[in-house]
Amino acid sequence: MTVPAPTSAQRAANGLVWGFVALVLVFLYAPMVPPVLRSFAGASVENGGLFASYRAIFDDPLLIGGIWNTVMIGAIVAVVTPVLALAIAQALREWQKPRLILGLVLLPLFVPGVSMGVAMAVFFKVLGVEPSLLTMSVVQILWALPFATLVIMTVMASFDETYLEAAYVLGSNRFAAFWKVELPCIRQGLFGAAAFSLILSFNETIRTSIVQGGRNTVQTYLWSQYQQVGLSPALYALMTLLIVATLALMAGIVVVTRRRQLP
Amino acid sequence: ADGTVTIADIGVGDPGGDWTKFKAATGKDVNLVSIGNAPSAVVNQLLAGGGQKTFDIINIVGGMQKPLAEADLIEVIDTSKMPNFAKNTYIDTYLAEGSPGFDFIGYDGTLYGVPTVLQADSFGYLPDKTGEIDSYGAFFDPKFKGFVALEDNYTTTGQKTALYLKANKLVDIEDPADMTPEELKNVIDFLIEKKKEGQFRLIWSGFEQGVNLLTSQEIYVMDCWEPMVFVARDKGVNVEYASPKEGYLLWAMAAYLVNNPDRSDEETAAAYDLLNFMLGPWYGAKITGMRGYMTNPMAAEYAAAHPEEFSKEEADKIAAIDARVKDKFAYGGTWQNRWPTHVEAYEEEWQRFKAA
Amino acid sequence: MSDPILELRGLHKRFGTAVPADDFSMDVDRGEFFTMLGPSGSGKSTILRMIAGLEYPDRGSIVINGRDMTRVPPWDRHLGMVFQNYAIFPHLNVGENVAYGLRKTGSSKADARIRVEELLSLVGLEGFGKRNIAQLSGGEQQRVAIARALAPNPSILLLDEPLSALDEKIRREMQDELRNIHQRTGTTFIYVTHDQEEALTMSDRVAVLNAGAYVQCDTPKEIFRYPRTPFVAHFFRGCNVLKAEYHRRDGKVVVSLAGAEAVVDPRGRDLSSGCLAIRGETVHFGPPAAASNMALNATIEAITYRGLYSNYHLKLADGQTLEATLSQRSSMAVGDTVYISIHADNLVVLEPD
Amino acid sequence: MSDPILELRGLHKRFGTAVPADDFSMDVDRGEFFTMLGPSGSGKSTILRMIAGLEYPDRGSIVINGRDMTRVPPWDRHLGMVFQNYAIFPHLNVGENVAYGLRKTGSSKADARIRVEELLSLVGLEGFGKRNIAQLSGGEQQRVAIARALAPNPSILLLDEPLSALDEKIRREMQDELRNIHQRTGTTFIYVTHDQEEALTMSDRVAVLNAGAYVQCDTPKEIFRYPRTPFVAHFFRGCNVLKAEYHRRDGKVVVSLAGAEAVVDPRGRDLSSGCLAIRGETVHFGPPAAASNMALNATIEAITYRGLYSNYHLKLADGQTLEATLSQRSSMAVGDTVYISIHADNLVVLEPD
Amino acid sequence: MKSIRFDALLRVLVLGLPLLLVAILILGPLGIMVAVSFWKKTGFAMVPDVTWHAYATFLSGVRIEVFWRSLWVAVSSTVLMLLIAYPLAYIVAKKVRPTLVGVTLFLFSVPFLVNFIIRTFSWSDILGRSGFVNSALMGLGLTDAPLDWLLYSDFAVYLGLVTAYMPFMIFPIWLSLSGTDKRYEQASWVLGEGRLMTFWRVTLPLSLPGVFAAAIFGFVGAFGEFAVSVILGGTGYQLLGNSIISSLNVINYPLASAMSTFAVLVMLILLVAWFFFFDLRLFLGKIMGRQ
Ligand SMILES: Nc1ncnc2c1ncn2[C@@H]1O[C@H](COP(=O)(O)OP(=O)(O)OP(=O)(O)O)[C@@H](O)[C@H]1O
Ligand SMILES: Nc1ncnc2c1ncn2[C@@H]1O[C@H](COP(=O)(O)OP(=O)(O)OP(=O)(O)O)[C@@H](O)[C@H]1O
Ligand SMILES: NCCCCNCCCN
Ligand SMILES: [Mg+2]
Ligand SMILES: [Mg+2]
Repeated sequence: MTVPAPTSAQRAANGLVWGFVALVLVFLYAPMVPPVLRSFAGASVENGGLFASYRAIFDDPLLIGGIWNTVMIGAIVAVVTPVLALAIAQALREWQKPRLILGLVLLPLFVPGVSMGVAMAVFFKVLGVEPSLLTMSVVQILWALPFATLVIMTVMASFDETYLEAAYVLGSNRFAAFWKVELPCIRQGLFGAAAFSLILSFNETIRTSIVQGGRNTVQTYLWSQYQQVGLSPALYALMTLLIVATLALMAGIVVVTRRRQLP
Repeated sequence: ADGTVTIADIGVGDPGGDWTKFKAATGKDVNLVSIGNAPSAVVNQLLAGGGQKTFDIINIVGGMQKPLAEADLIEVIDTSKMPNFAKNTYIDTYLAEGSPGFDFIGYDGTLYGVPTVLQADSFGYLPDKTGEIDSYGAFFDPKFKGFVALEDNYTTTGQKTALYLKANKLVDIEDPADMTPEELKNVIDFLIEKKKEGQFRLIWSGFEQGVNLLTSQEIYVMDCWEPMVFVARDKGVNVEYASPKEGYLLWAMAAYLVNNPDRSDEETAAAYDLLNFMLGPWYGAKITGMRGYMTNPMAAEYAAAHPEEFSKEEADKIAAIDARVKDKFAYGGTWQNRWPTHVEAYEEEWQRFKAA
Repeated sequence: MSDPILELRGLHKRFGTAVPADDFSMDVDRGEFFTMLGPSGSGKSTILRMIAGLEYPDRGSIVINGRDMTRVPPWDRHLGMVFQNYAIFPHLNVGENVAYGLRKTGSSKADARIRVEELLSLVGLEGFGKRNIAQLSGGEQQRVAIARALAPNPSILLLDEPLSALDEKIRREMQDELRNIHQRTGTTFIYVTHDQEEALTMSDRVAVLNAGAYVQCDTPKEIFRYPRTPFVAHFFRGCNVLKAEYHRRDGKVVVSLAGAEAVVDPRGRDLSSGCLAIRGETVHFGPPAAASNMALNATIEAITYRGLYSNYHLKLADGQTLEATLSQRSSMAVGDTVYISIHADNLVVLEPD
Repeated sequence: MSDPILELRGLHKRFGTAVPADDFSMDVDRGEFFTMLGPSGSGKSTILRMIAGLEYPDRGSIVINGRDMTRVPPWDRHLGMVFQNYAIFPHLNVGENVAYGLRKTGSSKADARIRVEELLSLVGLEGFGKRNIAQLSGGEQQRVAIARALAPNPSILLLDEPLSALDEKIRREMQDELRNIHQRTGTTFIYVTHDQEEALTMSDRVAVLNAGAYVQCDTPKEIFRYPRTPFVAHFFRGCNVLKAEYHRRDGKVVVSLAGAEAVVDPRGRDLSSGCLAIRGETVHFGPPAAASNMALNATIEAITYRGLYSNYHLKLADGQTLEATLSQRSSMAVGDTVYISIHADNLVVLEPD
Repeated sequence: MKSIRFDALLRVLVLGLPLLLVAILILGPLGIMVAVSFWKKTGFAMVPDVTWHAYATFLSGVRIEVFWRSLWVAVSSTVLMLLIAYPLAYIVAKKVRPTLVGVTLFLFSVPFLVNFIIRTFSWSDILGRSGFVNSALMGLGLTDAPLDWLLYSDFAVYLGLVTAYMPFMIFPIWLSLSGTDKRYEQASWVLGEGRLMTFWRVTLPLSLPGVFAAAIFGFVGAFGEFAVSVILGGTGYQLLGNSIISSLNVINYPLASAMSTFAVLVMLILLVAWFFFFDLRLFLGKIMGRQ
């Protein structure tokens, strides 16, 4: 519907709307500011210059190890979770048991984090699986799975199965039809699920710490440091890098889409 | 395994990731895993989380032998495999069998832990705001209402409160380190009453938070660990660590040998090598310098004698810390009891305090 | 000539309480344009989908080109299908859509490109290859769907109400186009529609379905002029179903309606329904041209103007209403009493439903 | 009688390059059944939406009941609207849907209940009040949409292709129903369709739209018999548009087609198009009944069977094709040469598009 | 040529195996948890048993209060988060240019890349007595003394919860708002209902599936939270997560399990209510095939 020329009341309402969005963003981004400041503050700066804390990231082998593990687990979780979620959503469609399957997948959300961690750990012990990157990943995948599944389902909710039938009749078997037709159509949902999974992985501490075995993640390391010896400026520097890199990436995306729109 | 000794540690035992000296001496690598110090974190890791198979050593605040040994999670220590053990005179001085300090490394007359850190805790305060303070009574002094923080820990805060109440004869307490459920209830009732009066700004947990509370001057009196005071001073805040007339709360960290039936003799030998290394002078000096706790008698001496490894400044700091902790031990106090007889009542009562 | 390319034998299919195919048997000849007509829910789509392999029958068999295909998955049947909503792949452009089925035929890239061009020109979309699907009008989308289905040279093309979403003008154009394509390619067409005119205009044979079974299957002319039951008769616009009585007299069948009588050809049909069908346009205003015609008096109750023709609602002596269709103008008016006659050949005996 | 309930004055609307309303003016009388007919994209829906207030015109004004409503939001216009896909609220049951608009009218709960029952019985859905929307057939949904729109007693009811999703049988039933409702309620109906038969059968007046403007606006009979331009003529099935020449002779207009001539009534129209419209059903086979008729020889090129009637494709002497419609059977066959005549009144002069 | 049976078998394997795997991975630990809740704790050992002891401890002590408080905090913060997330999702769905929608949604999730503990802890620098906000307020002369309730208070806990979980809720609400047909709103307008009533009677009810998914996201976050309460809660803010951790500190696995089992049960009841009151079809759309 075309909006007629805005009246002053409407202009005020618009201002209110965008003011609200801005306010929420301020609240969400405000906690980013102290870490950034801390990454540039402290004694080491006098010794090593403005970016001393950033260099210190590389001097801390525990942190470097943690970063590596975090990235590995993040990658595994971001790849495996959407795939599993996709299989589950497909199974739900195939077998038309939405309540049962959805209920099952949502269950891990309802178990308090520590308890899920302990229960998973005991379960692994019963199965004879030793703690490793694998156990950490599994725990995080189960945590991210409900989110990923809900996201994928919302996208699949608007994918018409007739497209698959058309592909079958044109000679594609189930796999080919899925690969060549459905997958390209629900790509967005998979990306969304992957993003959700990655974010959840990056924020998971308590479940992971119980099955971490001989490895740290940035989160478990940071939580332990926070409790016992304090956070090093290198950790604040790392967080600052993450924000800056992501915002830059996002700005890049905006510019690229803008440019693609122009012609 | 595979030539690497894995040690789970609460962060205090990490010499900045530098294990070159150990590697040079033994050819083994060290894999350090950061874990929490809360019993839940420790026990979950070992009991449920498969840590028994992963970790060779677990270095945490001592006093956990009872639950760990009874659940067969740790092994008896064979001191003969660690030449440095005998050289550590602090053990005999402060942690000898039969003395209350032994409860931090042994259980039922058996040695389970290697002491890695020793310390005596009281509380910190901002003299500019409060003037000189020499009693735990400051926690409950109406003058500081709303500017007091306690630690979220029933075996420290609970015990310090008990010390105060007993010393001032406010509550009948036989042993502040091991209270009966009735005594405990009285202590907690007292805390709850104070809490309701708005005496406490917060119950803190975590080193980072503690330091922040001091540097931001959010609170004036804080039940805390001495290294927090060091860090706050480094940041230019005038903080004192009190010498309370009721005495200090003494404690030690212990490195336990994790009971792993699958571990080979060779691996066990490597683990002992690491324990021995952690009893050694370089490691002790490093940890004292970095973390602010007393370690072993050779640390200060070693730092002073090795200017290529420790600057004069660092060596002085290490010596000062060592001397101060010894002073505090000399003044004395009570030993913290991490696993009191009625530990479940402690937990339940503490829940009551926090939920009140 | 009986060279069936498709034989359906006793197909049975149930979904819960719905039985969209109930012992359904049917042969379709090679090259035929075969149409299924029927009300909503009568099972047309289900039968088409069973032929395509998108549903499997509970019982019965499907033989294509002499081979039993009952349990063969759709991708191995080599049929073409045009879906009601086209189902053109939204992530591919026009050319890629048309080429989709060619991969399986093993054609080279160059061959495929030529074939796509050929098909696009067949459906009148030369040069549309690179177009995005979103840029097409409904009629264009439909043609893409047909080109895509024809590309792998299927022996049978299944079309499920392909024109129902189009407006009348494009629809008529597309009907012509489809007939053209049918003739040019020689492909067998199995067509589903609910539009009777479409069915009659385009088909070689029409089957009228009801509740999972066909009621009548005949040439368009036959089925239109001689519906077998009231159900079929009601299905075609302009057909009156009247209560009448049948007698046998001198070995002949005589029908009496509103006091008038005529000898009819029962076409071997069961007379028990007591129903007679008369198409509106066969009603002749004026005296009977021959004695064998049925002649009646009637009153004009209403005249509805329908553009191409007008409908005269005639009240008969027994109170029944007969709707007569007249495309020419006339001076008759509501209230007039008219004399009408119907040729005996247009008095159609109906069997019970 | 000129009591316009709705006046559209110079409406103009553009979306990017599309101009769905281009200086559009139109009056609709109180109680009228007014229909807009036109090809896809001609702006029918946009004009309806502007009347409803769902779009605002770039220029021009909309006067409803004598009040300028151009910039009034939809909720203050007191119109009813039936959307193409019904847009029945899926979270409400049938009764709640119908009652939706009654809150604003301030009716009490009891009154509302009575009104809902009344409307449901008006649309033939007594007792459906508690039904879930998902349990309704297409035709039932459509009736709910109408009942909902009528509930607050709107002075104007807008209907955007309300029947296009229905199959032919239900559709015809619904057409009757709509006409009934129109007569019983006296509400002004503004109706959009692309079905010419629907437009002709139901309306008091029909406007044929092209590219945001109407080409002709007349009674159904008038527009059907005397289309103004080739565009309108092509829009109605069965209308032939032929090249012809016009001369003036003795103050009269004479048209000549394939060598034959006749005096025609130009109806005040511009003769420059050189186009003549002849409806197929007005072609009379046989000698002219009057001298003023146009008489021609022609060859039957093809006969298409269309059920209700057959189309005879007649080739004229000048090579043009004329399609004649005949509903009665005849013995003529392809290849026959026939003598045809057309009454002068059925020779329609067309203006240029 | 592949037989139909082979195809069906393959399908069962490809779709069934992941589902089976997930089912085992979820139900296995959960089963253990439920079983342990009935065990007996004797000293440091736990003995398989069928006793309600842990439940009795839980239900008769201070912990059940903590549970209800947790539930209350979770419910109230979920409502609060919905009140923020819904308008945001609405704005993204209706007011943001389509090409910028992706970026806008992303903007709300960037903060999640920063560690949760650091993010939460940051509030003490901002809201403390000498923090940024109090300095600003006093600098501007709006207050004479620092506002104590900004930190270590209910306010701080809710703020922490909202910033931690609210952004997760925008996405599902946005999905369901952007998926509803505009014609429903237009139909309501034409029926005489203005923007506000149309929102209330049409837009809101139709977006409830997304709201419920969002509510689940926010609710489970707040309900299971342990760090926000510890870092920002002040004098011992106890949520269920804290209470469970605390029970593990004395190695009381049966008690921890009993609390968790109880929590799962309560949540399942809520889930069943969702399934019961809301047509899943509205949420699952074409996944449910033809009607
Ligand atoms: N997958 C299915 N699940 C349940 N019922 C079904 C399914 N497919 C079809 N039906 C039911 O079977 C019956 C026949 O459906 P079908 O689609 O074959 O009818 P149709 O003749 O094509 O109707 P239309 O003209 O409306 O397309 C209907 O009652 C329908 O509801
Ligand atoms: N919101 C819009 N944005 C852009 N273009 C539009 C919009 N609405 C309509 N149009 C364009 O305006 C023209 C007229 O559209 P409109 O929907 O009024 O046509 P219509 O006559 O109703 O057609 P149909 O019979 O297909 O419904 C079309 O070209 C259409 O693409
Ligand atoms: N600074 C890290 C070590 C742990 C703190 N100890 C607390 C007091 C004694 N339990
Ligand atoms: Mg169908
Ligand atoms: Mg339209």
